[in-house]
Amino acid sequence: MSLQHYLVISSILFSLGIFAVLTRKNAISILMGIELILNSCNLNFVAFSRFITPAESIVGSEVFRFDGQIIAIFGIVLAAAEAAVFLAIILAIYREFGSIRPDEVDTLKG
Amino acid sequence: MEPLKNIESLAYFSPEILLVVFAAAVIISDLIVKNRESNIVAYISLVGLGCSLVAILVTNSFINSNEPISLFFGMIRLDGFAVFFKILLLLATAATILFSLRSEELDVRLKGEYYALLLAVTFGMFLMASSTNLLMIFISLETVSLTSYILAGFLTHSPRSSEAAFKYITYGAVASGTMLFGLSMLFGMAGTGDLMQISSQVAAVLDSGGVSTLTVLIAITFILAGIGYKIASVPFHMWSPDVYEGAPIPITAFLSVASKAAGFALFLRFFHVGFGKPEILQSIDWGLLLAIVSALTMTVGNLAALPQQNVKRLLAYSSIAHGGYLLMGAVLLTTEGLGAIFFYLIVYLFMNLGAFYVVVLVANEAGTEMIDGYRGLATRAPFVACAMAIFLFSLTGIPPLAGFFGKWVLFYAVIGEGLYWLAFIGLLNSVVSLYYYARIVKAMYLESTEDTDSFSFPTSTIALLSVFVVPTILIGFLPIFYTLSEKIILQ
Amino acid sequence: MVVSLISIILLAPLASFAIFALLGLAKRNFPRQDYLSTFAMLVALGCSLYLIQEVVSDPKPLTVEWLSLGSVTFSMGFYLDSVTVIMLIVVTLVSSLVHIFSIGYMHGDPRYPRFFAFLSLFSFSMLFLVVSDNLLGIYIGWELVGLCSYLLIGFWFEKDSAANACKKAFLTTRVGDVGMFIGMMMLFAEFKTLSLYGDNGIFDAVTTLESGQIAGLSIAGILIFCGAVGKSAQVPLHTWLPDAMEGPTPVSALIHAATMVAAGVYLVARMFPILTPTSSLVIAYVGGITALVAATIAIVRFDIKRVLAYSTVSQLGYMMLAIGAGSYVAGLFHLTTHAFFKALLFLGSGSVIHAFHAMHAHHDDEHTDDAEHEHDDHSLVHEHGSEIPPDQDMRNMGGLRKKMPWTFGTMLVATLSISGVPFVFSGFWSKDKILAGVLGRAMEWNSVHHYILFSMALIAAGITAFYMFRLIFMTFFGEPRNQEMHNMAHESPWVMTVPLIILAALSFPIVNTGWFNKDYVKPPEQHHVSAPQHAYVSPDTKTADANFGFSLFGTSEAEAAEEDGGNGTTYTDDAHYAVHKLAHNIAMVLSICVAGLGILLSWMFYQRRTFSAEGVATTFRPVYNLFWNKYYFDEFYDGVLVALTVWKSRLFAKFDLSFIDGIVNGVGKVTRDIFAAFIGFFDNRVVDGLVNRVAEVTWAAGGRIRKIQTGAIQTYLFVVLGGIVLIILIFRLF
Amino acid sequence: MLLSLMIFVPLFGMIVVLLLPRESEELIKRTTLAFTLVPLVLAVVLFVSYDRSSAGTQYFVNVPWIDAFNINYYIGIDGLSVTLLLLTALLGPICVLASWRNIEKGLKAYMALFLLLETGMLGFFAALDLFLFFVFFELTLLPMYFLIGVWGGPRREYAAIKFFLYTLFGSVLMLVAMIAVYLNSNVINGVAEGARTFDIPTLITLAGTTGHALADSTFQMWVFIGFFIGFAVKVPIFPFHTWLPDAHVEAPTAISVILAGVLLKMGTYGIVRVNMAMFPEGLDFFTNGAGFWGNSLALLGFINIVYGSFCALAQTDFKKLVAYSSIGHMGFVILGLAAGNSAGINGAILQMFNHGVISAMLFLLVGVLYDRAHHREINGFGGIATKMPVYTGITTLAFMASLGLPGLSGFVGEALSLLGAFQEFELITILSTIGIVVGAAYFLWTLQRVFLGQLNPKYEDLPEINRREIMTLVPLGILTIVLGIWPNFALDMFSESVTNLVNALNGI
Repeated sequence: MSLQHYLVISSILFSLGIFAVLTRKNAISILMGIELILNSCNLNFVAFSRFITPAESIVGSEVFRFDGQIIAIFGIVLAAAEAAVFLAIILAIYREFGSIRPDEVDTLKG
Repeated sequence: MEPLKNIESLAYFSPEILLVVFAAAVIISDLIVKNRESNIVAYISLVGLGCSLVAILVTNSFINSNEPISLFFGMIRLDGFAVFFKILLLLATAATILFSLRSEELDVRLKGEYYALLLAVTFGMFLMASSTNLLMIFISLETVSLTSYILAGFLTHSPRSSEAAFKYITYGAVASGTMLFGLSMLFGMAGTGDLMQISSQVAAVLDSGGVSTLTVLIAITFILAGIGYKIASVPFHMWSPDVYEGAPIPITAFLSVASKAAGFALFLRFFHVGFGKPEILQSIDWGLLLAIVSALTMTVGNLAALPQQNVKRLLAYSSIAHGGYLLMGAVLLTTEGLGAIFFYLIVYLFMNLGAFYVVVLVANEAGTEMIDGYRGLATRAPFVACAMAIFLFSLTGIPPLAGFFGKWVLFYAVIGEGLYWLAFIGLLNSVVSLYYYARIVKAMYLESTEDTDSFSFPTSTIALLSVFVVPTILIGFLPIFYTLSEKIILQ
Repeated sequence: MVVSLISIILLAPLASFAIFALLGLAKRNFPRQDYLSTFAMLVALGCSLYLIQEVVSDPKPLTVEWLSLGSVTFSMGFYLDSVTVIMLIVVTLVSSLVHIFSIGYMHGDPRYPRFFAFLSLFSFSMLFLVVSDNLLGIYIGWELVGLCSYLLIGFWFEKDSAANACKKAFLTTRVGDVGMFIGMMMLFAEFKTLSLYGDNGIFDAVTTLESGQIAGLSIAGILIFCGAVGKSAQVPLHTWLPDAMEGPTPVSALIHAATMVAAGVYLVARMFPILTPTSSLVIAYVGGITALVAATIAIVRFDIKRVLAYSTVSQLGYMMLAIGAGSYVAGLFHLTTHAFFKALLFLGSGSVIHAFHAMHAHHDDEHTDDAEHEHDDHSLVHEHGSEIPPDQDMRNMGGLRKKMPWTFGTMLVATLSISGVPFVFSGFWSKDKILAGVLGRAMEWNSVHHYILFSMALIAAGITAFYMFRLIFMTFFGEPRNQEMHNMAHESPWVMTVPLIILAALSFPIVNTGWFNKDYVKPPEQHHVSAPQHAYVSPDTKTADANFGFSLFGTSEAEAAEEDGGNGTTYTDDAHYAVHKLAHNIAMVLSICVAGLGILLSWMFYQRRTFSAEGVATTFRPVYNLFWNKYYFDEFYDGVLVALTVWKSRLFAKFDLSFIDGIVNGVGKVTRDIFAAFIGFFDNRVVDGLVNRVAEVTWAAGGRIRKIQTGAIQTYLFVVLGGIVLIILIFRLF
Repeated sequence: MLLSLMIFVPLFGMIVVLLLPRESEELIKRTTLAFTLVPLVLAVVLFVSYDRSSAGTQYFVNVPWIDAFNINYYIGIDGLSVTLLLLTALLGPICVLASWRNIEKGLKAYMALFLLLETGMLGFFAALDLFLFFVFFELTLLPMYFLIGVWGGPRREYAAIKFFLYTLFGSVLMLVAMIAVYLNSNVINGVAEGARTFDIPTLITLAGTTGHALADSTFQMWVFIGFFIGFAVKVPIFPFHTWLPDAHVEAPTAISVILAGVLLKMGTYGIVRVNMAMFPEGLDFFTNGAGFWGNSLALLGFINIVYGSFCALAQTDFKKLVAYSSIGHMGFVILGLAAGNSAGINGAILQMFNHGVISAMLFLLVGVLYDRAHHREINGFGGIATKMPVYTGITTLAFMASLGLPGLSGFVGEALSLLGAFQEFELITILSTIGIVVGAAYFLWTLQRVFLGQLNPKYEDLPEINRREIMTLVPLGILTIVLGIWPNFALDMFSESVTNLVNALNGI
């Protein structure tokens, strides 16, 4: 598998995420879309890190730097946090509006 | 100079650390203190801000401006630029806390969390102002966002607040996601997260033909979406009116000033350091892009503000417009431009926060955020009305108020680069803006109301208000502020 | 010495006015303003009499720098030549007499002191005008007298007629003044100065003009003359003068007969050196036409003051004609004689009016009563539909000669004088001099123009005699037409009769022709007037010496002045001598004939009633109507000019109204007219309209942008995506 | 020093007034009066002690203010500015007296704002640093907005915002032009060297030096336009004039006086100070240039004159009539300035001063009548003269002065402007004289409708003008007469400066 394959996949994920976010009529599925987007990014990072990060020699032995992977881990963490907050807010929304359809939450406008 | 290792970095990291410590302290003390009415937590957090301010100044004294220090293996950097923004943000936060003390819409039971979150946000913003690594940028951005989402939705049992939070998080998540994707592409091209090296790396790749300009363009645009959402620039501004309207007023004030400022810090560092390099500029005309964006931003903001009836929302749009003005300074990333932005941010801090404070007060007394609520304020609370008038006219940019001088330096920078058209748009916009600002003044001074019982404010309020009024009048006349740019050129 | 004298002449009246004004601010009055003003005038009179022999010494006693603007400077100063002195004396003399007369006439008027204050102010302005040595000074005095005439015509401002009249007077004259001002601007642009005399004065400068610039000079001259047209009530700007009779009669005597209206003639005389053949001819013709028109109108008036007013207009036309035709001295001579006898006539009529007035209105409530009476006596004057105050209507008079002998006597003298009855009366000499001058030039140049002018003058002379005697007959002879008014009539008190007598005395040549002796009044050189055929020689200097007057009536300095040229050069050329001698004789004969004819006719009409005036009127109805309606000048002005102005201003007003009704009314009404369409266009495009439109558009844009803010989060996200794509696309295209 | 004192005494006065208790109105009034009298005294001192023989700026103070942009607090006076300073300082106390009785609400705020306004005006006329100049220029906006908006008539809100928007629009263009000038102030032959500057005298010299960026004719033309529009709104010059009638009609008497007396002059003063002195090339294009543009400035003057006069003729509101009349009279100023020769410019400046005095009188007089009859409908009066002879007298004086009766000040300025203009633009000037006749027409017509004729029974017991009101009018009346008889009294002050200006324009 070459870098391209990963990139293609991640781009597809990203697009799907965007699509979901734009079209879903349910807050939960929007959240899912968002998760897709974030994960596509993580995938990118890892892939890039794996393929093109230049190796540098530390004390003679070949060691790879894991920048990308680290970023990905942070990304996952943040995604989780975001999901948590999102869900909490959806709860509040449901309490106030009795629905979690995003297009019904539009009292603020103009 | 060589980036410092983690342990030795800590000393320079003390301001942020202090913030975190005090955030914890706030929560704990909140658990201890039984009396819901006491504002002890607020004062603790204020103390925290104080300490962190001191720490900033101390650490600042270690460094000399022309040789900044990078900490944590170059994750973040401590330079004049960062220090400036940190102080700015501290002031904004302090103001917000003071507003919150006066605000009556906040739920007394959640004080602890509230102030803790505020400190957390500030912490995140500190990172935004100083991060020099893609990873750090992303983390700081997310920290700020997540906490702000909660703060925006902090009013329990208020549909508006919840809606605001919902829109905010949805919008924010997508935007930051997009940005992250852009970052990943950038990372892929450069092979490093270090902002200092990215530009040169990307340039190299471009030259070697490894990637096309289009890729770079897409990456940058994605990132722009993330940053643009923070500074609410067209077309990434649409969340802000709704969120500002829904959020508790102190938070609105905070978002409109602090998070905008932090956003600009990030923006400037990213583009100026990351992509201010000529070779990148050649391939894509960033200047024009930003010019158009800023023109659109201020125009949209002002025009949309014209018909608003809700003062909070009106100010939201006006703050979008001001984002546009600020962007003018960033168009060509010249020293004058930066200086102008710094100067304008200071001015904006005072006048905008002041205006929002008045909104808080009126909301408390008259119980409304609508313009009608301001009828006859001149007779009911002369000083407050006068202060509001000063803030609004300063926002318009009428001499001799600070706002004028702020605009002056901005337009000076723009015209200095020969962008007359942008200057004209900006100036025409400020004429338009007069109209809606004046509507509030009109309501306060030229219209009368049936109930003429005067509002009574404690001296503390008046004092705080004058803390905003005085600079709004004076800053323009103090030469020192005009020379900031020389002190805080970022490397 | 001279300077101080002139200063006194000027300051005395001014001071008396100043006292009134300052006390006025404190809402008080000087106890005897009337005596104060009169005294001031007498002082001035004394000084001016003293000045007679001072003349020769130095024509420019004083010049001060009034304005200094770096390169150009405007200087003010006095100029004192024979003409100045004569004018000074005329003005001060008449003014003093009028003052005295007014003490009686205005007695008991609620604003008695103010009247005298205004008279003083007027005298000051008039004198200032007379002594100024530069156009600017003249213009200043010129406008000030205008102001005073405005104030005095409107003295009884409660009468709407008076209020209208004063406004009309000011505006009409102002029109002329603007012309004059433009003329001044032309001269200034050319010569960079407005001083007339002195080394680099205008008169000095004109001598150096080449023939190429004469056209410009003519225009300038004519424009300056416009001022005179306004002030001296020449056609077509004469209409204000008759209306000005709304003012108190002494005012009419002083301002509208003797002095201010004569100022026009004085101005033209002053500008004599810059007159060119063209401008002279224009002036002459305007004068001639005026003389005729006014005279014909005068025939059919019944208001005694109106008759005199038109006669004044006609006489002024005479003077203009004279100066236009080059008879400088004659013109000024007629000016002086006319000043006296016309003042006399007015004061006389005043005394008559006063006599009648006493019966139905006591001065205390003068105005209101007048207003009423205009309605009460309407029936009485109705047949002609004009509102003549009954006490001025000659049809109420008649047979007054027994009632008021002094008034009658004096007025008769004046009438004889104005009708040019030989040789006893000054009017004869001056008028005859004019006729002679014109005819002389006509024959000398055998120019058609001057023949025409001569005939005009002659006819006018005849008509003058006719209507003046008509006045006398209707007023003093015959049977009282309105018995009860007649019974009330009485001779006026001495304060009023004495001035009449003095003036009557002045209507005899012996007194006032004395000034026009050879080395006293010298016509200035006209550098650009040259005869069509050959070099020009001033007719004045050449009008023949030997004539009836001389031979029959002992010595008359006036004639002696002619023996050798007024400009001192002893004249030798026999050809011209012959011409002018002949001219003079013919003129004299003719003038006597026409005068006699006029008097005879009026005697037949109004005394012996051989023909009935009514009969003639009916037979020549159209002509009569023309005369009666004053050639429809007023109708013309009201109809056209006023309408135009008002319409225009309304238009401009629309111009400023909000744009909607701007389109609807403004454009809708006047689209026919380019101008209007233009305005209409501007109306909605530029002024206010545009601004409002911009505001609207902006506002609308604001509203539209709001629409985008639907409140649905996903639209926002769409916008984000769209934005990103758009940006990328844009930058790919570049 | 003297000058700075004069400028900032009112500001200090404002602070003092703000500290006074709201209830003690008499005290407030007296304090304000005192603080307006001080500048008057100082102005007189300056006027007398100003060295008339030398045209140079005197009494100048120059201390650095904002080094970053080389902005200095640089003030000084030449003949022109000292004359207008005198006018401003004179109108100050008069206006305070004029507002003695008829300000019902918020007297304290009113007086405070008024003092602020005065500082702005005084500073504007004294400023020699372009930036300072602009700041002072704008400083008058806010107080004016409130003074009209709060204490004005029924449609005050509209009038106030209209005034504000128009002026702001103008000054925005001015700002751009100003920055442009500043940026080019150190460019010689295309290379930037040395520091940029706002220093007006320096800029004037720079604009004269060949090869300097400021001397470039096209540049000058554009900058000229920028500044000109900015000032034209203030003057006001057609078509930017429509704010004036509204503002005047709504504003309280004293404010109308200031508006007509001083604020309008700020526009023309700016034109002289900046447009003419600094951009001779630009001026040349609009006054001597080829074709239409060569006549444009004079044309604007002409339009103002005729247009204003005819509009005035059409008014039935006394105050609106006066407002339009001042549009007409400012037209003469523009015409005179367009002439660009000594007669024209001197006349224009004199006209500025005189119009300041006369229109102030007129508005005061309107105010007097309004305070008594509570309406301004010209046709609603009639025969007032019988009841108020003194008032009528003074009004007649003012009217006559305004319609340019020789012997009164109005004439001299008008005549000189026309004399000057005629040498350059014959036809336009001749057409402009229409304005003189129409001017006479509407004033006399008004005089007739308001004062003459039968007394309107409604006003049987109309009280005569009182001592305070007379006090406000007398000094102005005296000025009109004195300047009419002896214009050199004022002309001396600035004729030297004007001569220099003219020489500069003629390239001598």
